Amino acid sequence: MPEMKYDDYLVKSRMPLFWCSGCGNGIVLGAILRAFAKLQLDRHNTVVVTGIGCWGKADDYINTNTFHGTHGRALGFATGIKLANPELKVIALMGDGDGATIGGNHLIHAARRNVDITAIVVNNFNYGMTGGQYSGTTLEETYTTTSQFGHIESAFDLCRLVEAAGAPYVARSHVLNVIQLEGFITEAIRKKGFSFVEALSPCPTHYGRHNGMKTAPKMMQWIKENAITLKEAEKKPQAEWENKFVIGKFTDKESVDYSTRYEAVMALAEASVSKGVSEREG
Amino acid sequence: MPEMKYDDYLVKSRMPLFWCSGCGNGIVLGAILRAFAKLQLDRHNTVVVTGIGCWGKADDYINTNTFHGTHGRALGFATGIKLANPELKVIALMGDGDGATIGGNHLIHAARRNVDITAIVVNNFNYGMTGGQYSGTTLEETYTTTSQFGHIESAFDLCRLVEAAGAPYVARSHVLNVIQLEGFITEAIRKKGFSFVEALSPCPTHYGRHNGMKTAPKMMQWIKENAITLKEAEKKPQAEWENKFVIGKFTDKESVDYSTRYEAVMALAEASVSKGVSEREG
Amino acid sequence: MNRISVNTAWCKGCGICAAFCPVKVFTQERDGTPVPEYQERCTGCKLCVLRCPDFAIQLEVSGDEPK
Amino acid sequence: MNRISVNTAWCKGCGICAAFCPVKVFTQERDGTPVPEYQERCTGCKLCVLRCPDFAIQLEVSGDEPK
Amino acid sequence: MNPNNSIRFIQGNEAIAEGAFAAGARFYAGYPITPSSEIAEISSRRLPQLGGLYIQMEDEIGSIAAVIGASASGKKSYTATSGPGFSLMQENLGVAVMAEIPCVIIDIQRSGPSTGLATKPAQADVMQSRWGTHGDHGIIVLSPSSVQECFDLTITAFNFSEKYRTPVILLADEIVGHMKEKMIIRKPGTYDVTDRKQPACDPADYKPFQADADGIAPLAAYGSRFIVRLTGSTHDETGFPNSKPENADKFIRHYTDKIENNKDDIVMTKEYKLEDAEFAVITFGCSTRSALEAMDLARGEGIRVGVLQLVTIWPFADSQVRALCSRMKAIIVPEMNLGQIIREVCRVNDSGIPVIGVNKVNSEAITPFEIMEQIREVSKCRK
Amino acid sequence: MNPNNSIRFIQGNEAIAEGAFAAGARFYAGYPITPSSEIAEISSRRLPQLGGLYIQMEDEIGSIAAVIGASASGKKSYTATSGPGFSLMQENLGVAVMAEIPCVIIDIQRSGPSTGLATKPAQADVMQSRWGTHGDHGIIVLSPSSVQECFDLTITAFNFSEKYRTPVILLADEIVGHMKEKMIIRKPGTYDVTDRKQPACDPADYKPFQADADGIAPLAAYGSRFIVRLTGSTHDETGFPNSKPENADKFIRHYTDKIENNKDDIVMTKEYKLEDAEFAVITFGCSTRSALEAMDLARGEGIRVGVLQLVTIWPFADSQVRALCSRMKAIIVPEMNLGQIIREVCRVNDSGIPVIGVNKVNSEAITPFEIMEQIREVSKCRK
Amino acid sequence: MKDRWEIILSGVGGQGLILGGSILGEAATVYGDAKATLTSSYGVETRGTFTKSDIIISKREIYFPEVMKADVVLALAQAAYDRYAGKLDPDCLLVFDSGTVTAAQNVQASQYGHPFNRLALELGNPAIANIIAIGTIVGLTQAVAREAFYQALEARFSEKPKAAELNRRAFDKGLELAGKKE
Amino acid sequence: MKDRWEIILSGVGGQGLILGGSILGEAATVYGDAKATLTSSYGVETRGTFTKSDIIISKREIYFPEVMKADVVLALAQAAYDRYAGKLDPDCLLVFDSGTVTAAQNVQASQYGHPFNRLALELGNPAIANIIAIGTIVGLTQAVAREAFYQALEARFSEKPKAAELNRRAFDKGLELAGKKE
Ligand SMILES: Cc1ncc(C[n+]2csc(CCOP(=O)(O)OP(=O)(O)O)c2C)c(N)n1
Ligand SMILES: Cc1ncc(C[n+]2csc(CCOP(=O)(O)OP(=O)(O)O)c2C)c(N)n1
Ligand code: SF4
Ligand code: SF4
Ligand code: SF4
Ligand code: SF4
Ligand code: SF4
Ligand code: SF4
Ligand SMILES: [Mg+2]
Ligand SMILES: [Mg+2]
Repeated sequence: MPEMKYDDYLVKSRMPLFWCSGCGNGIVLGAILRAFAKLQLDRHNTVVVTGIGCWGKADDYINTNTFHGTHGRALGFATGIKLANPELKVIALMGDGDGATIGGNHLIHAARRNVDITAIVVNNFNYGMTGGQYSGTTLEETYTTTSQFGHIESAFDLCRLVEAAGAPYVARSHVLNVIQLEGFITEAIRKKGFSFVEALSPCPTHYGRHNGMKTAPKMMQWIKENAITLKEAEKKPQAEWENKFVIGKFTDKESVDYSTRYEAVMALAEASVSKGVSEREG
Repeated sequence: MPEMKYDDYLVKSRMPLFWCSGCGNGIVLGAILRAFAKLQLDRHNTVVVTGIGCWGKADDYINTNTFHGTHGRALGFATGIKLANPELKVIALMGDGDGATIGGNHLIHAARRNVDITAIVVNNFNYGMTGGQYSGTTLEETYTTTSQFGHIESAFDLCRLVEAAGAPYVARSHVLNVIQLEGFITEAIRKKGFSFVEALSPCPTHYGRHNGMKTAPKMMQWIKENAITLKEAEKKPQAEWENKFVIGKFTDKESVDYSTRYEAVMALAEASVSKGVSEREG
Repeated sequence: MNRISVNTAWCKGCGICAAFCPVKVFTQERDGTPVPEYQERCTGCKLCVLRCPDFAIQLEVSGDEPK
Repeated sequence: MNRISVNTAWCKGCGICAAFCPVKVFTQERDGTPVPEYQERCTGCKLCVLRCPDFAIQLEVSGDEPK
Repeated sequence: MNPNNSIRFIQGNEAIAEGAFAAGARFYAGYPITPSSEIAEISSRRLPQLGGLYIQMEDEIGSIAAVIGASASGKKSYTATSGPGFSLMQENLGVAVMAEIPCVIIDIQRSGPSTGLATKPAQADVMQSRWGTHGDHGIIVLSPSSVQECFDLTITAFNFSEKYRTPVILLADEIVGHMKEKMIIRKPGTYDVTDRKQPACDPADYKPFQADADGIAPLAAYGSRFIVRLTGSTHDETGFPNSKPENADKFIRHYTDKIENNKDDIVMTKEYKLEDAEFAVITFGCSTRSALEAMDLARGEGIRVGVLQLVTIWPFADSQVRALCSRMKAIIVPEMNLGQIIREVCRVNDSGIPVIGVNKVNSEAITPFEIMEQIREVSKCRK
Repeated sequence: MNPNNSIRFIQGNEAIAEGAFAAGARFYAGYPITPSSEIAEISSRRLPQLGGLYIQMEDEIGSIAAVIGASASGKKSYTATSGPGFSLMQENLGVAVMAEIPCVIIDIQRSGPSTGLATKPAQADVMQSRWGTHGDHGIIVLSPSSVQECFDLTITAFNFSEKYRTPVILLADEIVGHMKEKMIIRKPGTYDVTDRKQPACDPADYKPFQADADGIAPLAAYGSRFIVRLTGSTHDETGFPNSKPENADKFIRHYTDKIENNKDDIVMTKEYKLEDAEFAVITFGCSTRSALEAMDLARGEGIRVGVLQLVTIWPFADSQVRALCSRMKAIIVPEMNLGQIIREVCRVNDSGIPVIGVNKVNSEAITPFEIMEQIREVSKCRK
Repeated sequence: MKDRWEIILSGVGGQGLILGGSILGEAATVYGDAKATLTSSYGVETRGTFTKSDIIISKREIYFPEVMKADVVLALAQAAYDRYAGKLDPDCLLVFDSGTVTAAQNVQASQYGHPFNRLALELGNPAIANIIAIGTIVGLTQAVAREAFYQALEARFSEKPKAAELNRRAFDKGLELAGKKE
Repeated sequence: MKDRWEIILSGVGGQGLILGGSILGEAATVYGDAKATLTSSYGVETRGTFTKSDIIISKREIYFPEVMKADVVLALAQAAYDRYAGKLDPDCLLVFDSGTVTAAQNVQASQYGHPFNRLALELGNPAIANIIAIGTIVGLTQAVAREAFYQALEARFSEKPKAAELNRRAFDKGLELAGKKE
């Protein structure tokens, strides 16, 4: 295979991107494609699975195999894709609404099962595609088209949640830190087992506009100013960072992935065949 | 109102209970009814919402208001019930399949939103009602009717998950520790905000039978032997308890519940009326 | 002496009361039905009552009001 | 000197490149299109390339192979 | 204040929200989806102003669950969605049927199946709205063709829902939902508002599924003097489970019968120039507008065409359509789908007259000309 | 070894699982539900023995998603459920339609709606199986009436699914699913197994939705030499989104046409004693057994009755039923629901003969006597 | 010989009636040349409560798989006996557990009461009462050939020779009882 | 006077055409005594790409809400102009932005080109090009009464007097242009 450069994975014929001016999605897309190039992924053995949302349209620009299913269900499809052919590299791209609001259950169960999938959630704090309503990661007291008097719910700390669900690799960065982000994504794809990367990203069109940050640079600046590294956070009392975006790698542990464990099942099952199948009562 | 004794909440006409001999559900039911009596809940202002499963049939024996909906959705119904009338005490009873497998997303989102509901999950490590298949809390390497070669998935640590999702009250006990369990349930119901109690409980008919514990006492003994208190666990290195059932109260913190927060929305909304409604573009 | 009675219409003979009574008050019949054979040992701890999954045990602690 | 070129067919004038260039190489036109006005300052850090959400910036670092 | 303040130029979606407020709805739980999201957004602003509650749930399953729960707590409740979300709601729609809980579900149809074309119109959820949830049941489905009907039929939807203790579906489409049009926001008092029947009995005697002579059981709210047991499992009058065959038979039939037996009240149609017509167009929703335009075009050419608009889609207007078939030379059924309502027309077409569909699924409205073409065709054959 | 080893006395559910294995299915994702769980349990034991994979997902939504995904990776895949789970699968069923991904969904019908009576039979998901997901689409639904048909039709379901690149539903019921009966496990080689068409073109030219002359596009698997783009959004041949009206029109029609145009192949019926019959019973699934017994009873009384069993329920056997109506004096349609198939019979009954339903929803099987009663009734009137 | 037998096996949950019916069905179909169907009333609420299976064995095609007119009823519990005893025709055989069931007076069917449960205990395992009873039914009806039943038992317990032997003895015991009207 | 006007407002996303159409509709219905409908082509893919609204103003009932035969077409961008210019009847008015659109030769419709965008900038805000253009359309057609349009503007910007004033000036500017064929 000739060496792949990052833009060899890009569907140039569909450029310019569909996303709004300043939308962070393109930055995350770039980071992913560079990670693909770094890992020299074979397009034929790679499947990008997306949900529905602005970020969910990322597959339109990636020329590997793709699956674009329903809102919230990317990890369901991805699980089938991966387990039916464990040789595949499967990357699921989901929005915060997609991956963590409607799709929250698939997220925690995929993490628990440790299926070898890389989940990349672009958290832009709202439903971009449908016009900027609040999602499970919308911050308290901020404004969206459906929290016009200020949002009263707490936002998920997605990394903490996915970690608690059992994922062996969990990291968070933001699009301004694009080099770090690319690094996390590369590690995550390399990781055998369920890996999760959250990318904080601007949606200037909706979340930004409703919260006094009409431009992408403003919203990126805001993310940066409210971020703290995991290392720094660990040194300080919780009260000083609990309302900040903690940036860093939360987990990176060893854990045998689902497909590998299933090999044991197959071995035992095969052994049982010779013993004969005893009928069970329904 | 005359003083209510625990069995004043019991639907005696439907006894004996539908559950199998030795099923732990009855013990949890008793603990709940005693907690009701301790708190002298008004039957008319109390709504018990159940899912579908063996434990989901608990409402058949409780003479408060009840709602018995669909598998996994108890917290969805409960959220509507509570928010439409914040005066109600709403208690959701769910199995591990019901509340944490199919219903996992509603669980974490209800916890995040901090709706004032008490969720009591009876974790018997499998789907009792449908004949003992594995659930999201089935332990690795154990046997069920659908993991006949040994289960290869990790089980959720439900308390850790719900805590990570933001719940202000989280506790776990087991049916042998019935007094502690009753105490947690009482505290949880009293708590304003989302409270979560997990009760580890035997399903001798299925999980027990498939794992060499045909009788309830055996399975209860097994739970006990594999349990460690939170206090003890905190003193020891993680490796020593991470495969044990940690028993205790994980969280009990202050956090304003959803209905109270919504009052602020209503106040702002009312104020905005006087200013006139400006039309928005669709 | 505390008086223990078992509602056999509700009891399912699971053996929990017998297995976990701290002072082994119960024996069991063939079908599991508990018999408070050694009632005199009973400390009145009520654990059997609380743990019976079928609301089948009544305990009258001597001196107590019947509950 | 490093050579910066902007693909105006892809650029949407978001201003990210300009706002975050560490050495303020860019000015912007009225519609946001970036102009590498002070190309001579460019350190070749490539952050603008990496952060451009629209794959619109090409950078030729002097001495480097064109990428 | 503007003296004309009750005249508005607004979107169908906005009129639906206004209709809900006017009907007394005070609880919305939903999950945004194009092309229905405006209903959510308006509700999120207006409900708290009215003392009501807006909540976005984690998905459509939770949304309809919360709507059902809130209704059980006594609040008139609703949600709005489109195809993908409507599909997700199907299981819990069955709970509302089985536990007989009033609520209104608004489906703003878009081009599908699956994710399809989110911003484009269709009328392809007609059969789904009747049969989407498993098991036997009856359901009421109303379909507006104008912004005014969006307002009026939303009120009617709540009224039917409360009157018959049943979920009601307002089946609109992207065209009607997003179109702006002149309409009148009716003032309170100028339209009927129905509230669910409350029990009159002693609380000790209350059975939440014990029907009165009219076939409908009073529904007390949680928190009232009555103890209310509600369930989606097969139950008897008390709300306790009951698996006796005669009980299952009674209740399963009841869910259909309470609607079928009240067709006189529920089935609404509008007739246009049918008196002297030789050909009829049977239509509903946005296609009504194309049909009416085509009717005028045809009459301009001397072809006597009339239009029957199915305002109520389900239960189907069997007798009205059957009677119409017996009077017409041919019937044309335009639909933005591949033929759903036409199946029903054929079912009751005892007269064997030609029934011709004009089916368009390219995500664009059926034009009056397309209907006109068919009218010309049949009028030629039949002359 | 027992020489009769291919004769078994097993449950319908077990036969379905065996049929899946025989058809080459090697991936099951599901969520247990009565009365289908035996299919899951048997699959969990047998699939790993066959080198396949069994997984329980967190719900039915994830289950059908995983099934679709696995099929895209080239494995024949299936799931089994019942009403509540089938309702939850509706949204993603649309993905399988839209992305044209073969898979088999087994619905073992139980008494509903909603949670209903989990262990009791019904035949009330007939219309749902056709119309449950939003938007226009075609679908193939087969319904077994015996344990042997459970096995045989499961193989056929996979074959149709692969041949037409479409989801196929096996609509059984609790009676057939749980009944044990004598049946033959056919040996490999004695039945046809269809595998999806693979592209023959250069990988650079492959378009996953480019149909061949037969109307079906070859489907390469992920991981093959071909790049495969699959989507539930409106797309063109390449799998990229395309919102042009003519494209939407083309593909939406395609999903229905590829099934309607192949009705000759897909629609299967069985005829019993129809040659000399004056009255016909049209039936499907478990009710077929009651109908056949009633047929014999009736013939014992000298009434010439025949039976038409709809093996394929959808697409509906329009022409067969229409022709039958034109030959009979009356038709009887027994169903364990309040009248679903009968609507279709009426739709194509151009002859205007009486069509009478025998509808039972008390969760018990329709007895032969109940059908017999109606036969006697119509034979009286018509004599 | 009748060429169609409609048999009801009734009792309470846990008595192994479905298992017994299955073996009977296997004997008839896999090891005999008859057709057979077995249907059972399942119910979430049948744990320890009334349960029944209908087994039909016939030389001809079996359409409706539920018993329309019973030829044999087995009642292993009082609740089961009470449900059927009064409704049976004179040509029906009513086989019941005489140890746990109190027989009624005006029953038209021919009654065959044996203490199946006690006999099972005597044979060493209370769980084989079902097989003894089925042995009796087979003895009375010849609905399946003995040899076929032995084969079915053997196949089912192929990995558990002890259980096979026990069940075989139970079946023989039942055959022996057949004819002995108590 | 015509009693029915079918108007297409076209351009690219973000030009405020729906807003303009809405105000026109309000003027016709809330502040006039006509009927009106407004439909717009929405699309996920229309960010910054072609977009159009159909507005119909009529004294009679309006059934089909899409333009069947355009009386007026506004084209604020080249893509929009190109889509329509060739297809219009001679009695149609084609109003376009002469600053950004290059007019075609063989167009049958009466063309009215004005540099709306530039004029808007001159008035101080590029976002009001839509209102100037609509002013021109109103001036050319009298489809709604000026007074009604003023009222509609006022109501819409009731809380923003500055914006109201600006929009009013834009509208007046448009009226003024009407008739001046460039
Ligand atoms: C079942 C279903 N519900 C709702 C929608 C509508 N919908 C499409 S995208 C989206 C939200 C997108 O938000 P997010 O996932 O955060 O992605 P973003 O657009 O912000 O990148 C919604 C609600 C849908 N397509 N399907
Ligand atoms: C949508 C749906 N899927 C599946 C089922 C079948 N079902 C009923 S209860 C149950 C599992 C019960 O397990 P759990 O919640 O742990 O409760 P338990 O019976 O163990 O108390 C399942 C899968 C259902 N009723 N609805
Ligand atoms: S709406 Fe927000 S998330 Fe969507 S493309 Fe625009 S900026 Fe990005
Ligand atoms: S199956 Fe398990 S959970 Fe269900 S009642 Fe029996 S013991 Fe309890
Ligand atoms: S614990 Fe209760 S049910 Fe169990 S044996 Fe004792 S009394 Fe009986
Ligand atoms: S009260 Fe305590 S000591 Fe007495 S029998 Fe019960 S468990 Fe034993
Ligand atoms: S970051 Fe990219 S898109 Fe944005 S202004 Fe710069 S070159 Fe243009
Ligand atoms: S490479 Fe770095 S220094 Fe040069 S223009 Fe880009 S951001 Fe500025
Ligand atoms: Mg988002
Ligand atoms: Mg459980």
